[in-house]
Amino acid sequence: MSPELIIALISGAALFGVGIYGALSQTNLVMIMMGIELILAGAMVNLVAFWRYLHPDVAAGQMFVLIIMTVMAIEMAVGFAVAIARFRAIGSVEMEEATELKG
Amino acid sequence: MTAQMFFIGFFGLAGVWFGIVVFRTYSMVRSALALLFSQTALGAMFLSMQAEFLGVLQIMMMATEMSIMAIFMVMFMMDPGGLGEMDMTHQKRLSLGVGITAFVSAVAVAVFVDWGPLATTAPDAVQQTADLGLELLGRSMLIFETAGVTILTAMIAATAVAIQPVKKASCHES
Amino acid sequence: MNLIAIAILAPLFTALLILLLRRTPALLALLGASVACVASLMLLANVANGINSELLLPGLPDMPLRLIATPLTALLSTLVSVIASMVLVYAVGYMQQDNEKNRFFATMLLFISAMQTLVLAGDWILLLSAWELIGLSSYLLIGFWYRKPGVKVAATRAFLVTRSADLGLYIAAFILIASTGSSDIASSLNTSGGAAIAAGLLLLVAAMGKSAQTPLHDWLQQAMAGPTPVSALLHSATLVAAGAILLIRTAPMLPPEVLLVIGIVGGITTVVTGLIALGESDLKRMLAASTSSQYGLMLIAVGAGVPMAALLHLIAHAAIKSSLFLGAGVFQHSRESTLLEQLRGVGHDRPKIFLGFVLAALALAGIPPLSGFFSKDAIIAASLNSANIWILLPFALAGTLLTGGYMARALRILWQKKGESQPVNGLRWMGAGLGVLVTLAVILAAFFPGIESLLNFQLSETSQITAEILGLSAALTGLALGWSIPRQRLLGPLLPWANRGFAIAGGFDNLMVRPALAIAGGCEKLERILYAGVLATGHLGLRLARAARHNDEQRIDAAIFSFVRSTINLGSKARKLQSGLIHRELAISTVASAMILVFMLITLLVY
Amino acid sequence: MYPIVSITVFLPLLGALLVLSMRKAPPQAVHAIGIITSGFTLLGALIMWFRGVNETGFAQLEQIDWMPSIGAAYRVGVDGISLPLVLLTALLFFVTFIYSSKVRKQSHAFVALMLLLETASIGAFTALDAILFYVFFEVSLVSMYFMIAEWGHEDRQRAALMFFIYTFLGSLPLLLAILGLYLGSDPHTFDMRVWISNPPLDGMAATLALVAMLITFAVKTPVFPFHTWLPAAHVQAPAAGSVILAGVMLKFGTYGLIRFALQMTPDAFREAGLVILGFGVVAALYGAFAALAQTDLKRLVAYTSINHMGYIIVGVAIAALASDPAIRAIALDGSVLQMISHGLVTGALFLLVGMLQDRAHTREMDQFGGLLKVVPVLGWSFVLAAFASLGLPGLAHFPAEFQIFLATLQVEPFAIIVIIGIVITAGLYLRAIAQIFLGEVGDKWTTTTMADLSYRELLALGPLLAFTIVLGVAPAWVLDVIHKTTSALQF
Amino acid sequence: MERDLALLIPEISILVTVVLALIAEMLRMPRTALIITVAGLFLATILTLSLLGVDTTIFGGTFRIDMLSVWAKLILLPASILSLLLARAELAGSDREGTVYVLICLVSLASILMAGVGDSMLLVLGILLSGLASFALVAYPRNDMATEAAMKFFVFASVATSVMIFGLSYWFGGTGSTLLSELARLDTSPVIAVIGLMAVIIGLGYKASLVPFHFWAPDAYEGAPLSIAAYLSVVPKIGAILAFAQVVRDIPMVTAWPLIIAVIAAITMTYGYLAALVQKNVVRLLAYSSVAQAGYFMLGVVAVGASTLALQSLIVFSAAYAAMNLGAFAITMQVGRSLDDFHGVGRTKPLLGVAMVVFLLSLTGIPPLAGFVGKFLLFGAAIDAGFLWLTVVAILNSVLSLAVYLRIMVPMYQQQSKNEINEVISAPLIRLVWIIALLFTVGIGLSAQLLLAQLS
Repeated sequence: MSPELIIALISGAALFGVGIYGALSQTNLVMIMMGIELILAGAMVNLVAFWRYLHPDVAAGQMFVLIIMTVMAIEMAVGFAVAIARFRAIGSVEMEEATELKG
Repeated sequence: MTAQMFFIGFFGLAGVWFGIVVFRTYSMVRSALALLFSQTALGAMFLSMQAEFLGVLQIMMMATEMSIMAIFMVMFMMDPGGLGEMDMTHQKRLSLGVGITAFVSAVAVAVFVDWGPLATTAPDAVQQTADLGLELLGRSMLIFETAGVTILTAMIAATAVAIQPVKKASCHES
Repeated sequence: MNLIAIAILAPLFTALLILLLRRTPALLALLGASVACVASLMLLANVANGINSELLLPGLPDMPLRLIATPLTALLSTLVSVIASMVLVYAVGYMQQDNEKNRFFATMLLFISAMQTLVLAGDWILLLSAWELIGLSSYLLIGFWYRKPGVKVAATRAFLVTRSADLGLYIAAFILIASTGSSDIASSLNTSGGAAIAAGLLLLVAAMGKSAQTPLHDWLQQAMAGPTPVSALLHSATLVAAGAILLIRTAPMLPPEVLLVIGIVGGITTVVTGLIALGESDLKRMLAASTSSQYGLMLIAVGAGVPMAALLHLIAHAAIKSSLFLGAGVFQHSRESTLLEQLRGVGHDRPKIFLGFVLAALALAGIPPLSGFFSKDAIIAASLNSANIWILLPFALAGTLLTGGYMARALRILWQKKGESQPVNGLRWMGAGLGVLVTLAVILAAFFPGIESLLNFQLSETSQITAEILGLSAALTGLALGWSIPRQRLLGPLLPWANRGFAIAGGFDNLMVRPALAIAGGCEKLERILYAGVLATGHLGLRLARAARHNDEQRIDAAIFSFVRSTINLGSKARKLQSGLIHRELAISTVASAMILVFMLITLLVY
Repeated sequence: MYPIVSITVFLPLLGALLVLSMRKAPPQAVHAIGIITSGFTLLGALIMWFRGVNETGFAQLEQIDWMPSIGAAYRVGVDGISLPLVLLTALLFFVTFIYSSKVRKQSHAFVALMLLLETASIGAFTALDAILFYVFFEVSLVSMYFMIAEWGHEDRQRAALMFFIYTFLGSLPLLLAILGLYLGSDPHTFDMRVWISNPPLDGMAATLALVAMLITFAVKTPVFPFHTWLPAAHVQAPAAGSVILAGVMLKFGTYGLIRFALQMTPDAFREAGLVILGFGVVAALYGAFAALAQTDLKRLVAYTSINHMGYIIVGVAIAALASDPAIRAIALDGSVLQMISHGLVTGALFLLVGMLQDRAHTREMDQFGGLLKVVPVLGWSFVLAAFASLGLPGLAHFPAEFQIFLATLQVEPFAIIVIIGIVITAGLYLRAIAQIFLGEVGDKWTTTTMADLSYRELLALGPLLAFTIVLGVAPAWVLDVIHKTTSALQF
Repeated sequence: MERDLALLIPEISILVTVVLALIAEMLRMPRTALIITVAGLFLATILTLSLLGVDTTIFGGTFRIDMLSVWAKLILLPASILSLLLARAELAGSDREGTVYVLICLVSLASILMAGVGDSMLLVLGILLSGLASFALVAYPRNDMATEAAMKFFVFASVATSVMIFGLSYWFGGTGSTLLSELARLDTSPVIAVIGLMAVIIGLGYKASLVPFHFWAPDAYEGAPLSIAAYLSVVPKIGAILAFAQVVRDIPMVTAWPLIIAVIAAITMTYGYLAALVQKNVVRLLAYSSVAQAGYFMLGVVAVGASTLALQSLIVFSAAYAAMNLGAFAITMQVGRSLDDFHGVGRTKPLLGVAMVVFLLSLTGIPPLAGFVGKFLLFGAAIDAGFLWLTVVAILNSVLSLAVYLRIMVPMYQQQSKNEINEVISAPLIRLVWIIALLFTVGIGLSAQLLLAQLS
């Protein structure tokens, strides 16, 4: 039982934790997006590790990573778009100021 | 304690560390850069895990992506330099708790689950890429296509959202 | 065409005819009644020649309705129809002024046909139906002048008391049907044992209700609110008679215990109501009380195990009491009142009528050779021969004595002193009806042997003489006392009590009405509580609704609100979760999913 | 052999569509359509009546596949228990249409709704498929809700809501029970005939299903203490609504009690028999006493409904407890006949109350007095109906109650105390008559001229009273039909 | 490969439609775009009919063509067409109107992909794709509320998606494949299965707006144009729920997944109706009601594999739900967003009133309407699968739901009509939509067999 996998997974877990923290704690849309990026990064690390140490012959693993990269990019793009729209609307992307809809 | 293990550990640590830095600075630009480094470190980590293709791709993509982000900050955010040192966080304690719990449980899974025998050797880079290509155009073609459609959608959506509304205004609400 | 059917349907159809044509009611009524009369006489003739007929009608599944013509039933039906027709003849005159003759005669005819059904009924269901129907028609008749004060109470009271007593008949019928498996009366007469006792007592209850036996006697006096012919019919041959008839018909199955009870009830009644009659200050009410008393005597006879004696007295009493009432009716018309005070000396103005009245009175008191004498005498003889002589005989004698007493008193008051009366129109009709009935009252005794042979029954000759002596002496003493001594002296302390009708425990009111109303009140309260409880929500809604009646929406919201009063708070709580602060909501989701994960892992371990 | 049952069921629906289609038509025309349609429906019911029922099982079956893959089908048919109810329903709707032909408020909607209600009611009685039954059951609920909410009196919205929520709540357990029976039956089917011929559930499951069904039908019947919606609904409902509600919809409860509870979970029912009997007795007596305490005439009639329906419960419970089939038949005959007579008599009474209210604009009894003089026909009709309702022989209720009590005494003698009810009802009706019709004419009515019954009202009232008498004098013609089925029942 | 593509005809035709519509939009021809999209989706529906009865997988199990996915197409595409019409009615004349149609088509595409998902990657992409387009749709008016709604939606969605991806990565680790059909291997290592399942619950839970992942839904619906809200409450939701059915199908029983889903279902129903009970705004009310309805759907999901009724019930209820929910929203569009707007509508517009009542009663589950048949089957399935308690909860909730819907129904039939119906938006299309919806709501109720016959 060699530790590489474990190490990789742990770092993936760490990224995940950090990402969650960021997504929950940040008040700013863009910062939240960064947290999301980190979560996804954690997922990538996991996948690469799994691919490398468990199923090196299954290309689907790499495929998945590829997909995740796409997802990251896309999330970014749309996220920014939303941010811009929001910014145009009220001049800020602070979460705290988005309280019109509730109840 | 092989070199591989060391590199993995190192880059992993680096990635995580920069990841943490992202949320410890008051300056968005700095956060963006920190994120960039973190992602790059991960790319390096992939490389050290013999996933050449993915590693390189990661580094390239993230580099571009993060620079875009930085520019975006400068364009839109108030006080991108974080000179005001204003705190941009809330419910910190709870978030911290959640984050740590997530981390711990993930680690627990990583450690306690029996992952079975480890594969020692990975196919070499060429082989990998070939496999990946076959995968892409074979079984996963639909997925690949869907990804493409998704990107298309992202473009449409992004433009639709981001574009300045013409002031003849939509009739809804008003 | 079956005679039984005619006897019943003739009056019914004429009643309908009257309601349809709405003219010449009196004529039609007489017609119908006489047809019925003829029919029942022919029935009597048939059975006399030993031809018993029976009529089966479809009723409940496996329980056909049957009408039978046996000597007994035929005899009774004859009695009913004869008396009824005479009363109708009288009524033609009596009701001349009334402008609702149609209703009156129609109801009378309905009454008659119901009574015919009752006496001719051969199975319990039909008997029960007829039993209730005469209740109905008497209700309608007593309430005939429904606009006069007090009438509605009287009518309601009459129906209610009898109806409550009828429960006895219901249950008795159920028991008998259940025990014999058939609704045929004849076949249920040979039941015995517990069923017989239970049924017998229940029948007694029913009879007490109808025949106004103590303690259910006070409705009868109130029933005087109706027109006089009605009273005449009620008291002589129909409603009140029904009770006695029931017992006479079921006598064969009654075990000794029950007989004893019947005897005692009858005895008590005859004395109590006799005293009431003595204390009465209103002629018709007095007659009413006397009716109860006489039926008490009949019950004594039944109790003594000689139902035939009761039957004879029933027949005699029918003729006598109807003539008395009819006479009273005339007096009433001539003085516009029935109070004895007002009627003083009315006998002088209406000598013929008064003569009839006197004859009837003496007959009732039991003076030979009038019919009453023989029937009473039969009863006393029966009580002499019975096992419980020491219980029954004193009652019988007391009853006779009292009868003499109050009749004498009445006669005296009616004769003394002169007063002036106004002319009465329709007197001819009244006189006709009355005349026939009085004659009957006088000569009826002549038929008794015929009746006895018809029912092939022999009144025991033993102690005949003693009975006659006892009865006669009792009657004479009664007359003497009643004539000579005013009631205050006679009754002394009893008087006020008697005037209150010996309302045992407040009578019907306290026994039945008040408890029922109390329970009803209780239910109503419970109802409120239920509303408060089961639909507390609903009520809250109502209150909120009242608060916001001006605004329908709020009002409905209030109703809804009340419907989910408890859940709504949850609702708003749920709403609070929806803070609109995305990070908080995210946090909730994350924590929740963490909990879910834990839950899943636990189930995993359990698995 | 044309499908007369289905025709009878859906004829009113067609009428409703017709009415809705011609929005411009004047009210008179609309009402005419209503009357004619219901008239033809009545005709159909009569044809059904003359086609009669079988010795065993159901007659005049009509079946079309609906959802064969889940064993649900459109199945209708009648037996001795449902056929009289169908006839009653058709008759009641017919007279109701005649009576309410004066309604001018949104007459289109009114007639359409009534016709829909008629389809639902007849459908519920003829349905032989559980889903179909439930469908009709609920539809009737909804249409009645709108009936009350739209054409009711002062506080109608709330009353309607009460009614709807209460009965809807009540109807959900039935759904559970139906599902249970469905899953219990093998092969899965919603065919009620199958469920009846060999009950799918037993043991605990059966008991649970029974309890569920009992809740539903107890609310519907209604049985104390689930009855509280009834007075509210009745007081607020329009006369037509009350007639249908009391005359037809209450019967769903008792009909369901026999058809579902008794026939589909017989053993469980027998075990619970005493409890149900108890409920019946309490309901009957409670209803009578509560009615005695009322001052509002309509409430009074409503409560007597509870009393009469209580007798039915008693009868059914007795039928379940009875071991001797003959007695069981007697009890069931009584119960079913009681449904019919209650429909006729209470229908008539509610009509009369409605007429009275139209004239006097009040229902408080002490406000009246001596009206017999003012409106003799109305008065005498009321007297007749009232005496029928208090179970006078020769009128509709007597044979029914007689049989119920007879069976009761033989099976559970103690339960005979319900018979007290007939005295109480006698008392309260006599009091009502005395207060309203006897005595001196209340000065309030001497001044205001009060018209006696119009021809329309007579036409509406006549049939009911006539049938009341016919049924009382010669119950045989109905009882034979009922008896044919009840005597063949074995469970 | 050709076979696989042949089986993908509907999806491909939608894609083509999208492209064409996009071109039309670029040429500033919104009406054409509308026509193209409507025609295209219709064509796709027709093409799907040829797939009825096919039960296979394509691209090595990536995508499943089975009863569920085929019927998903047959239900979702017409629903999308109706939504397009609604959108037209509401947004006609606004700038870049055509994009809306394009995005709607894309969301529909994503939804039907989800409904046939056979591979976790496809799942991810499906959710993402429908999400992206949805943000744009919600943000379309780009005013304060809309952008806020979009932003919340976005944050919630992307967090949920990322977490799901992270969890799914473990499935790959466990099975060495991204195929769902391989999940059976996990019965030896249930922990991984559970983590993955959790991930799926989060990801799909947010799409199907199950409690506790529903928070975005009411805000998004309220902020978005009504037509979009109607669309989002129907098409992506049903897609996600069917995806749920596709996924849990393969999860090994060791994880006792039915239990947890049952719990979530119970919570969802109750919470949804409780929250709906206190809403003053009809849109939010309907939003919460659709949350609760998702809970009802879960009854079918729970029974997947355990009961033959499960899939049938899911499909029937999907159809029913699509019809009645769209109908209800359409009428809300015509009447107004506030409860007060509904005052006396039943009197001023009888037919509309009847229609609304039918929709609401159907949502409550009153026979003989579509909602009843659907719920009835769902209950049957749940009981069959041994979840009696869940069924009881569901039935109790129907009572609650009655209260909720009565809050709209009752004022409709009250005396005074507070304000006239706002005729601002062009009514005819909306009327057309709710009339069609009405026909389906009643039709499915009466002739459910037409569906069931195909399904059994």
